[in-house]
Amino acid sequence: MTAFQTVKSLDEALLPIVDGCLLVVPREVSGVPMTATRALVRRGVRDLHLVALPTSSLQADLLIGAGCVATLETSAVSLGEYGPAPRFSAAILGRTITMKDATCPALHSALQAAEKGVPFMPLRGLIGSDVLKYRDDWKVIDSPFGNADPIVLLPAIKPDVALFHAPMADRFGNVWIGRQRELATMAHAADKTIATVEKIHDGNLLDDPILAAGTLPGFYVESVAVCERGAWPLPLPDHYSADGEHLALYARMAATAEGFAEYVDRYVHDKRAA
Amino acid sequence: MTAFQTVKSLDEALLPIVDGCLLVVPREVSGVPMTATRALVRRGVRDLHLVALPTSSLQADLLIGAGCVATLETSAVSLGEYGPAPRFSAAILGRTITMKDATCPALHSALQAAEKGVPFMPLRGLIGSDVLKYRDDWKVIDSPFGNADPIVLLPAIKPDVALFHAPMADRFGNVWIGRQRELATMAHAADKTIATVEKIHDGNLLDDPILAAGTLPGFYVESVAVCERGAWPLPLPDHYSADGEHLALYARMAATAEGFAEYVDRYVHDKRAA
Amino acid sequence: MNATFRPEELLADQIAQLIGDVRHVAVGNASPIPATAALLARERGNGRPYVSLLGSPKNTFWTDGARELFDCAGQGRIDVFFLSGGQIDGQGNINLVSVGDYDHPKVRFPGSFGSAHLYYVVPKVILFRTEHSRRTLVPQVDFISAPGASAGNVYRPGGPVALITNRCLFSFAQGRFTLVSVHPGHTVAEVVENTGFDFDRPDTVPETPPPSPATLKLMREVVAPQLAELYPQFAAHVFGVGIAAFAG
Amino acid sequence: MNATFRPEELLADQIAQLIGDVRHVAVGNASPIPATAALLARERGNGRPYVSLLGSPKNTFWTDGARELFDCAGQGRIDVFFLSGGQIDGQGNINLVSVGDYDHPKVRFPGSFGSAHLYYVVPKVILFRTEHSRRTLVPQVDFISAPGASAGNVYRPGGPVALITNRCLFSFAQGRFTLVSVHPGHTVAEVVENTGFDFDRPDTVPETPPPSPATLKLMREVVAPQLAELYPQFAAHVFGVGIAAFAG
Repeated sequence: MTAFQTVKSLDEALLPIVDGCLLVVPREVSGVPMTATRALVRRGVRDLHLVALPTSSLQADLLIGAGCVATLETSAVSLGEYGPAPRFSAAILGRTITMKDATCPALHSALQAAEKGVPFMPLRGLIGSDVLKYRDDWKVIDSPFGNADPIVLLPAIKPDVALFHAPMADRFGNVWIGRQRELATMAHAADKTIATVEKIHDGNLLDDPILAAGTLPGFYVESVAVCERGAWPLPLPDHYSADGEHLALYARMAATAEGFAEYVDRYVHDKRAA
Repeated sequence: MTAFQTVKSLDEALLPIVDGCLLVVPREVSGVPMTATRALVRRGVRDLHLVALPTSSLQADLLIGAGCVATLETSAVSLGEYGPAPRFSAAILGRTITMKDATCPALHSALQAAEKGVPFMPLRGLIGSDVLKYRDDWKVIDSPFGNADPIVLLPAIKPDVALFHAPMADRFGNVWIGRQRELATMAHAADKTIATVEKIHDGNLLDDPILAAGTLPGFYVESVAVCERGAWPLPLPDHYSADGEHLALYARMAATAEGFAEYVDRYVHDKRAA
Repeated sequence: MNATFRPEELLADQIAQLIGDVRHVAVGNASPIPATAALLARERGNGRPYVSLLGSPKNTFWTDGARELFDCAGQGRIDVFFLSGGQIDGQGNINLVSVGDYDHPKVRFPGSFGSAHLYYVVPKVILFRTEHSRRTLVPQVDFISAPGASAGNVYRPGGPVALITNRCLFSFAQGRFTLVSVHPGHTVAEVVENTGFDFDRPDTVPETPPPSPATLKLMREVVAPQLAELYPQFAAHVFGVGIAAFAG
Repeated sequence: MNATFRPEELLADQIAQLIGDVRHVAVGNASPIPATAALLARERGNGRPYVSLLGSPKNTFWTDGARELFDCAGQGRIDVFFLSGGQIDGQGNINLVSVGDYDHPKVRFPGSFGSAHLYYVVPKVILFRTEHSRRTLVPQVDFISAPGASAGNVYRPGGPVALITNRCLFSFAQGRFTLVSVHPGHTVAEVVENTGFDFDRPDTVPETPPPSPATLKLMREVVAPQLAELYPQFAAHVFGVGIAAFAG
């Protein structure tokens, strides 16, 4: 098999993420591509429709604060034990982004609908909630099975690009994702997939059945870029923990617009820190 | 964590497969529990509603020939290069079983519906086919998204028991399934899961992230029984190939009812062969 | 410290009793007291219930990605879960989204997380809010992340069974809260004063019973070290247990 | 053997041309001639298209279980697939189930496999049947595993584009087959005689062109050894290649 030119420089790998595109990213503990996120902020991407599957923390807050996001679709944004996500909260209160509030399994199902090539997926729950009330794009039907009870249908989410960080990839574009199988669903659902990885694995990940079991095939992968500690200051499962000190620093600085600008200057634009 | 008594003798492990139960088994190349199947024939289980996900070969043919099956739900039964499945064909022509013809992705989706706890899943295709025409349990609605085009809804299949063969398990009931992820879906969908395995892995499969990526958690597993070469004469992926000579022998013997009875005597009831 | 106990220990003991004899308890992120209760129940049950602590690799079995928790709940395989709310009202509705008009909010919370699914399908949802005030326990939430009850034709095998706060324990049934007991050091009058919704109560409201010495011993000596992996600050603060205390 | 060629080589060459310039060709089980064609196309295209040969671990990338093939097709990521039928009719309907009344069949085939989905969603489905007779190519199939065409409001990005047999090649469009060419050694009259359905044909029907020497060389020397992993008997029979011939 020919090795396609999948492994690229980070900036080149990120080119498919154009202004206005529908970008899906994983939750805060599943391999968040923070180095790539900082590169996107530096490049000044605009008007993203950001889907965080199913929640986000620093990544969404940073992109929102830097003015990269037009629409956010997710179930929650929070810095967890470091407090609320300050730029997210400010953007909601200031009405500078469009918010599509969801609930976690709704986003998983909507991505799985795209993965399966069906226009929608049903989901239990939601009936009688204001989450449903404010989602004009979600429909309710009476289930044709059972007692004709109401059930919500969620339209498929088909991202232009899926972007995540993973432990390793090979030169064929195969990416080892381990137990974070929602990353495979994201890739299946998206038109293009970009992965940043800690390192390049020699050989073909699909050749070893044990490794293959945790591998997203390169067939789905547009670009791979190597970013050591590419999730920092967020964790990479089984590899490194969150940098709590830095997250606390972010929470403090991002509490004001001025502090956030200073944070971006120092930790995003200064290449030494990126 | 306490190690529950998950590892049992084969006959004890198979006890939940009672007469009349809804049993789901995997396709011919995903780890078919043939040693377990022969044990079920010896025990004389009756009236199974057998779902083969999404197709079957020797396993369904043997169970049908031995009179264990009342209803078969699958997309195809065939011995592949060894020809048609003779006992399946005879049962259909003789009308001794109820056949629910399906198409492969319909069965995958119906099991995924049960996995997600939703009453149905939509599927593209099927409209205008006789597969759909003969399935009173499948419904067609006009999709509330897009142009109100018709789409099939498949009711969830919730098996009483999922039964399969895998390379290894540990004493906590965790089963390594590798890339055969439909086995996880079967287990998630089923009330109880029974796995036969080639061997017991020392330690906990979930402790190693590389192994964990291919592991079905013991949380879903009722029983594990060790059956070396437990898929024989069918293959176990990455472990052994099909025994073509034996399958050809089966195809020849099972071509007649008498020959099939002799096959069962020799290869099922004779414990040396089982 | 054996003769007395901390408020967190009282709450964890009460929650462990609410959990009851079930197969599987799952605890969301940032929930150290429910996590303590779940681990306590597991110790008492000799490994039953299964306990899943989100965020703890040692205490979660998921291998099918972030969706598995919700699929598992949808399958009916999660018996107990815990939810909180920026606001909780007397009908058991919870609000994790915002205060004020949704389109012009005055306060924004993180979001609904999985509540709009889990609240419906998990048989025993235990509501948990350590700030018991008229700000948090309101007559009517401003945004329903998930409702306390549903119409008869709605698929709803799950829902709230109790609400525990820093002041008291309520049970929940037929769309209303009932005061079950008031924690030591608090009073019924204080509960009424600080609760924004109506609730039922018996003529005599008992005091929440203290954890037994055996329970305290189990919590402090067996549960606390397990907790420290995920909640080191909490374990140190409440139980005086640090990572160093049981490393190696 | 370079001046002549085997019928299988002619068919594989024709199929390779039908495949065209696409990203991904998938080949089902027990389809050695389509597999030969797909591998030939891949060699010519320097690695494009991706070729998935079901049943060949070396030539499939699936890691999400048996459903991934169908999900992949549903995503629009399979451009070409191959289907056959116990019966195929003039409307492009295929029957993989039974002959006679469905409830009282005279002959039973294995079943529809994934056809009732793949036939609808894969843009180019190439029908393939080496037995060209009035028994297999019928006016109307007894059971529609998957229809050749669908009503306008049915989601149908895919469907049949051609039917290749041991005697000839048909194209398929607007719900009808058109005879494109007749293989060397066969005649139009013979095709008419052995086809149970009506089809269109030009006044002059060309002969199917033979594979070029370069194509034959590529098939025999590069493709055949790759094929032998999955189809050892076919590779030995058609190309004289055995596992031993290229082991080590």
